[in-house]
Amino acid sequence: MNGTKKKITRLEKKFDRILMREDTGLIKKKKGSRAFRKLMSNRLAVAGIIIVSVILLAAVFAPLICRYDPLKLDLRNKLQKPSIVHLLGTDQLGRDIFARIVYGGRVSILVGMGSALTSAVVGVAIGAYTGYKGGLLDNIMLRLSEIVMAFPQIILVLLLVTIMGQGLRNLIIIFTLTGWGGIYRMTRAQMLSLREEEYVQALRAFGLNSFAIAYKHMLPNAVGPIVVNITLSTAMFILYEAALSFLGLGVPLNISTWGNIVNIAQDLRYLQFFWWLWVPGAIVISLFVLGVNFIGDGLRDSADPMQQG
Amino acid sequence: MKDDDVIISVKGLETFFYTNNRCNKAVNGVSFDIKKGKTLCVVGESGCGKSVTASSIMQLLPKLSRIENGEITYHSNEGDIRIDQLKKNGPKMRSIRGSDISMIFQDPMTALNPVYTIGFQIGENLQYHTDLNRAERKGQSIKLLKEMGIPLPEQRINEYPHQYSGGMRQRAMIAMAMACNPKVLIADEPTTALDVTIQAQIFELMDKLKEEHDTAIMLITHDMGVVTELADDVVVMYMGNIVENGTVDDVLRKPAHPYTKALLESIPVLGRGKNQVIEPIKGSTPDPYNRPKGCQFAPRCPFADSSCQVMPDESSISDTHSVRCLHPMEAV
Amino acid sequence: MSEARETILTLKDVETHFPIKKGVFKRTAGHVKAVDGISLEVYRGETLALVGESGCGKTTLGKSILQLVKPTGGKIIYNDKATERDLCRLSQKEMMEVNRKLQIVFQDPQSSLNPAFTVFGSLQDPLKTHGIKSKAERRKIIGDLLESVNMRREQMDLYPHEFSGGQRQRIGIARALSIEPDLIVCDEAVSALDVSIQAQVLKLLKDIKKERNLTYIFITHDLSVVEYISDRVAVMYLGKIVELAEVEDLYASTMHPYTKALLSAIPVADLDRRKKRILLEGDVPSPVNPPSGCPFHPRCNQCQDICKKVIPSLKKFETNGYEHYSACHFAEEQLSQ
Amino acid sequence: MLTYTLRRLLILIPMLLFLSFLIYLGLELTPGDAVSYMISPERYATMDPAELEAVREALGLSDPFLIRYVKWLGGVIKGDFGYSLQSGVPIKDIVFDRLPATLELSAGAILISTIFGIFFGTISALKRGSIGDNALTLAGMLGVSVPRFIFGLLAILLFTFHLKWLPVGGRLRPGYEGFMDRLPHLIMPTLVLSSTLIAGVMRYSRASMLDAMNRDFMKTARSKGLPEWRVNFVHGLRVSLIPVIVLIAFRLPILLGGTVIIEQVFQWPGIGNEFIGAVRSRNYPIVMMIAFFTTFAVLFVSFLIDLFTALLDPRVKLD
Amino acid sequence: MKRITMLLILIGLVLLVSLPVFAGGQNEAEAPAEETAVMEEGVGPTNSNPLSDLRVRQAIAYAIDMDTIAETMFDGMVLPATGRVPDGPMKAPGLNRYAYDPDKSRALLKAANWDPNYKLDLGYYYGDQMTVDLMTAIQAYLSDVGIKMSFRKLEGDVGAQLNSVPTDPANGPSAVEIDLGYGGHAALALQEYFNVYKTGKSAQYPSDPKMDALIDAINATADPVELKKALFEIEKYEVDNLAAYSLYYMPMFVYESIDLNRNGEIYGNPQYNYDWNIQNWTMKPESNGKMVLQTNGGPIEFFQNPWENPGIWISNKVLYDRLIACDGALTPTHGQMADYELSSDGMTLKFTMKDGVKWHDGAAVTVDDVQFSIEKIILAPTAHKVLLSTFNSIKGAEEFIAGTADHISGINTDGNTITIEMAKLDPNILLTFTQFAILPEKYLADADPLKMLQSPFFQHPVGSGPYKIGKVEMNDYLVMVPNEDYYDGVPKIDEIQCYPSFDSDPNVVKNATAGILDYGFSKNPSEVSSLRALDNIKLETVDVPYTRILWFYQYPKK
Repeated sequence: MNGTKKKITRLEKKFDRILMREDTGLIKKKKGSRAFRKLMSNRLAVAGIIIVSVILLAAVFAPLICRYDPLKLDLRNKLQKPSIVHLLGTDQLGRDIFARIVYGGRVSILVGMGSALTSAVVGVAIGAYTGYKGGLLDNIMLRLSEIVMAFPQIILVLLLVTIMGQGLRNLIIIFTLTGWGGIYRMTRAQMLSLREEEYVQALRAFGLNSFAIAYKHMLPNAVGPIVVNITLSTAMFILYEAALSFLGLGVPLNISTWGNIVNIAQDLRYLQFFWWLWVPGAIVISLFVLGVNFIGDGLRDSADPMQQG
Repeated sequence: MKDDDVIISVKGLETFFYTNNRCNKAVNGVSFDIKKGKTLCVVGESGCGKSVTASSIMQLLPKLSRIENGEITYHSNEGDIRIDQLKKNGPKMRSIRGSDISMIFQDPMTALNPVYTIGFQIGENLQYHTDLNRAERKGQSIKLLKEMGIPLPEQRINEYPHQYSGGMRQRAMIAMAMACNPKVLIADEPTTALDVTIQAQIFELMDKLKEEHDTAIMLITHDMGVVTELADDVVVMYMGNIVENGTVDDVLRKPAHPYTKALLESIPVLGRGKNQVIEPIKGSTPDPYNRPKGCQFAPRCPFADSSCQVMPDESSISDTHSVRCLHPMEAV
Repeated sequence: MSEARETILTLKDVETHFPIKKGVFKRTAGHVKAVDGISLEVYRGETLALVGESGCGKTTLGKSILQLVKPTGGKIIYNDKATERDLCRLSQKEMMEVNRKLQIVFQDPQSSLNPAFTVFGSLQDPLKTHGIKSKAERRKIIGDLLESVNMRREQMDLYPHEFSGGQRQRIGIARALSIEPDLIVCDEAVSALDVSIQAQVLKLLKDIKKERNLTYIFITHDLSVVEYISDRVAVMYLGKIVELAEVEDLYASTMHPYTKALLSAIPVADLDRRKKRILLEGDVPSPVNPPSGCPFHPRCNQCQDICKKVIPSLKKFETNGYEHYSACHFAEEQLSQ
Repeated sequence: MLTYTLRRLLILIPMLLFLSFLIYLGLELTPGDAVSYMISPERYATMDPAELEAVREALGLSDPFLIRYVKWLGGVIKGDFGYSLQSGVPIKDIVFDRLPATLELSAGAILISTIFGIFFGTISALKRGSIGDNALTLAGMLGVSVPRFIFGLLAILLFTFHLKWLPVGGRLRPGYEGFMDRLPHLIMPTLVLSSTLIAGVMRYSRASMLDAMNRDFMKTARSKGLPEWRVNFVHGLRVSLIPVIVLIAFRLPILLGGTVIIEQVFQWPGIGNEFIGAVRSRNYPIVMMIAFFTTFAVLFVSFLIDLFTALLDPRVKLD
Repeated sequence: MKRITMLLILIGLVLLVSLPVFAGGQNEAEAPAEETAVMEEGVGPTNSNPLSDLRVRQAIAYAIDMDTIAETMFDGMVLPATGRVPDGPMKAPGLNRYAYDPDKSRALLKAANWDPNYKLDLGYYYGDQMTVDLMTAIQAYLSDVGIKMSFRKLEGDVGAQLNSVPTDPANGPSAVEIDLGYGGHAALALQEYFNVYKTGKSAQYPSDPKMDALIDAINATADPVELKKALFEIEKYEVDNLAAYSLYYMPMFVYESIDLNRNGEIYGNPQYNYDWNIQNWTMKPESNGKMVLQTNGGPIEFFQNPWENPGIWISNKVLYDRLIACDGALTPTHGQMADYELSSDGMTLKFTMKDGVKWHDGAAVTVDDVQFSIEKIILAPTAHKVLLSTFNSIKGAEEFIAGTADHISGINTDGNTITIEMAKLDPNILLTFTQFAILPEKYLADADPLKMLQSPFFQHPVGSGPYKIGKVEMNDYLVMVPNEDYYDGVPKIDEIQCYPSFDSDPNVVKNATAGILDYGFSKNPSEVSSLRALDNIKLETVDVPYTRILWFYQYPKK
């Protein structure tokens, strides 16, 4: 029996381990949500959660961890290299870069998450109802979303920025206006498939009103993909904020945001000779987006019962 | 050595699944024989391990599973081949698959590749197991389709699966499986997705093929009616074990295992009238990750006692009939 | 059977057609005639089975009765002892009242319960909508219901994934019962269950019916189950009823070749009743382009010229003292075969 | 097929109408007009309102909003796409002048990202859980997480200033206008643009391939005794391609949006650059037409992709 | 799943609520309310706008440490300003510098009863980082003395937002929203610096009879001595009164590749035309022996009109010639296309065209072209103000503009001479003709002066300058080649290549670094800092300052 047995692979070893534990009765029925456990067993997702939490906490508790006021100018000490005094050095106005990044995170994350949440609220509210109800309203919203989505988003954003002007609140509104389409369509698709579920038909057979069916009974079952979508659009909007800053149309330059910090790299002199002005910002932005994407992917995997691991 | 008419013998097969860091002992010590030119029906409820057994024979198990123990022997013309010792997708295994042992699946809609024509998919089988050239393969495919009762095969060979109706798709599947005249045809619930009138057609076809080609058929089903109509031998499975094994007469007329008996009594039978008495089996199938100790059926069995805490051995009732129970039913 | 049977539901020429849109401007190019002119009476207290193969329109008919799918034609008159109302012409509010009396049990135990809610959560909203305002009262009612389907009261706080298929199906039945309906449409209610569970549910349905004096419309493709549970059977083919009879009568004196073929095709789990199968050729034709004349004629082994031209109507016969309807030009000849 | 094509094209009309109206309205709401951009702020202050009005009048800016819109629309219907407010050059000429540049860039990026994305994604799926798979997944994630302009600037820093391999930007140099001369200019923008796209395509084709690998017909193919490569590539890959192609179609708007940034970074004289310039200078006719063209292009290409999907997937009937 | 969702939503909400609260960290610190002795200086507010109080304006001026800013932020590139007029002979002596004195500033504010909660709104229009940095610095300095200030880049109709003049020039209300404005001012003629304050011309400065009188004085004379006196007076009045606060002078910088050799030709004000003799410049030849000058300013859609920004585009400098040449300080030196004669009272100017002055197409430049050009520009409202003001002073100009005369009666031609008679004195008349490009009548006769740029001429202009158009690929490049007929000798550089990249465009530095920029000029300090770091580029500071100003909008707000 064993003579011809193939070499033991990594997988086989894993199998043996599971089998042994199963036989000795070590594996008990686990408590808690299966999805949650699965998320926690996804190494990248955990890394993402750690990265994002660290940056988030730093931003929220910025006054506790920053020695300097991010707005405090020190013209005589501008462009200082990273040192003990200034952890990441100072910028062209002598502001502490570490403090700027930490405080900038507040605005950038607010823009990213706020826009993602508001567009989710809009998209889900419309998508859930029209997706369930169908009919003319559904048709109109579908066409509308097609128009919004057929248009290159950044171009639409640019148009809106010129119309509405720059500013934090405007940016969130603009991102919402341009970003609701994706989540709307996803919610709608979810509702379309949920609509065929028999419990929905049963509720209709009881004569429940459409709002209750759509929002109370169906929506909770579409929440998985919606959360994934919110996560991923948070990442997207943070990148958009940076891109808009690059084009000079983002949040006004006097407010520290990650985009505005990194934007300085457009100036070749800073790009080439004063790396500390933009490299830390670029790293933080990329790390945060990476972390959020990790979480989003992890959530997607854990919400998907098809994938086993 | 087994008698000559056995084509595949399975002995003590154990196949476990390892998903989500748990181990499911889907097939836990199963032994039976498939005989030449006979139909073996494997019957059981969902999750009893009948499909896994079939997949084990074909070595078509998913990645996160493996055959732990046991022997699967294919008694070929060139001598015995231990299938369980072959490399999963190695050349030897591949030369057996589709040529000596073929398989058809439950839902022909998903089992056929939607983007290739039926002709292409049948031709593929011929391409890898025969020396026929392209034109000959096409001719052979048309012949096969005709034999399966598909009208206008010359035309339909160029059609895609979605252009076929459900019954026709299953016929095409069978044509594909029969392309190289296999010794054994494993049919995994081939008619579950079909209507009864179509099911009758498919069974008729399978019967005909069995007669004409002397093919052994391993038919997996959950329907006792199907067993009654088609089987020569019957294997009843419950939670990864064979609980009863015998000829169709043995098992249906003199069910020895309480599970078999209960199963037969719980289904309404056509023709017995409106007032027939059916007796439900109490409880439900246990969670495979939380199996009862000993006899798997014990918690639902009206005859169970404390001795059933130990897995009973297989015991013979007659030459052809065996049962895995400490309290086998008296023959009626 | 007494002659003075009270009708609870009368279907008159019910049609449910789904349009097929084609062309540049999405003109309606044709219709899927899922339900095509069905007239039927359902009597209070009986179990009427609708049988047929997939695509024959039986499920659509069931949903049309509850207005889950809007019928495109005909009348469905519901008689709640006091009034007779055409369900197709009721406003949403009126329909809600009727919904108290008409309920449905679905096929798939996987999707019949909302995975996001506990059993109590799933079942309480219908009660709320139908006027039971106090939570304690709702808990009591749901507890009682669970007990009536042989489950435990405490199980109302569990989520659907904690139940087996059979239990879920029983909860589905409990839900249908929750507002004390007169009539329940059972849409393939046992088809997706394992054999050992099927019996439990069948028995439960039969017991509940007796207890509560319910009327069932039992939709299924399984004639064995039909024989066990129903009083009368309507056999459907391509959106039409081809035969309608008391259950024993249907099996004993089949008057339509399709019913015959159907009966013979069913594998019977009884070695002593093995029989010769009547094989039908081909598949069920598409309901978009039903064949001319008798819809069954292309597959019928007794097809005559008239069958290809004239659509047979559902004619009333009498066999063994019962009413027996058949839509075959040669219905009486069938008896003698 | 023909009717489907016709219908799709007909649906485009109201969509484009609506869109054009929205954009026109939007631009109307923006502060300022072409005049205030044509004249420097310092001089603007010293001009009489009457003088300004004269300039506006001459440029056709003083009509009421709706009349201007209808005029513009009438022109478009007659095939007259209008003229740049500032130079009077027919917009058709401007757009067709810029279009090749953007097409070059996006075609290159699509090509690269499709080929490499599908290749890496498929490999990743086949070797699921391996170290290579993890590395590719990580790289892909990085690709979508780093702001694109950072990529661009880093590329310039590396390839132009440190290695001195590639030109800094632009598309044409006097006397060097053949394709081979343009190629060095094309390399960086194309690669940077495709980097994020590759990541997306890769992630998606990996998921799609994994999905295909779980399908029943793969088991059927194995049960026929086919070798693994044939099972994976002939059966699995082919089916997994369909949703990937659809995804690429959906990404087209993103791609066009992406070119805006890339064209800025690399001074690429394409549509995106023109658009930004026109938006900033309130050159309505140009903004309108570019918005129009891009939307039309996106809708049209997605329609082509539909047709293409129908070719790939026999199940899709376009009626 | 559900749990994670709840958690995420919760975190999201908490953050949404908390971030703006915490984002308060970015707000300016509260000003310390220190007491200092009340100063005697200044007068009270003239209207409800606190900025109409001179003490407030002075407080702002004293609060900004321009010396430090110039030294650090600008790396010493700029000069802290005292008044509008740049240092030089026309600069009045003894002007108040408003040197950094935060204590004085606070005291002034206290005296003016400054409301510490009042928030000033500053608007600017430059898109570069350095401007933002400067605004940030000003914000910080003002905050330090207790003035709240926010700033924003104006988008859209910038001119209207900055310079809309109130209908009532005496009492307002202000036609603009902002309180402070930041911008630049360079003057072709010094009068330009102050003409903006004239009643009915200013969006910021309410009608002031004294200022009007001073303005009239500087426009009334062409005599240098009198002009100087008048200028000194108005300079002092402007600074003392802080009509606006001049922050600093930004010199111009010319950058050149080390391969370029001017062969001794002069540097001058690169925004305007001067006699730079480009035909004598040489470049280090390329491998094929060709001398190629690469520069920026290539056209994107059309060639800029030389009448709007006379010399800012290199193409305008080299494609067209003027009637009079001037030196780097814009002092007229000699005739270029024509010899000239100005009568002693400055009221008659006579040009005699030189022989051999030809258009690029070979035709001779005639006096008719000159007459045509004047009669065209006078109808083009977007043309440069100094030019227009000269031409509007010609006898008969009014009638011509009103349409009652076919020609300007003050212009008369005879053979190859043209005589211009003025209706009133214009001190800048010669200066005008050093900047005024003559355009060929035959190509532009039908062009609408209101939309000159839409004329096909500006797709491929024909001039009489040392270079002519070789090849244009709009938005890609422009190639200019020597004008073989040029009357001052054939230019030596074989080809001028222009790429479309402009002042304040980050691509300038990239291109210079990559060696595809051989010549250009900049008034953008960050650009200059970057260019200064390059080995292949040499920088030349041109003493042509560009005054950067902080405007006080003193009209009462609506």
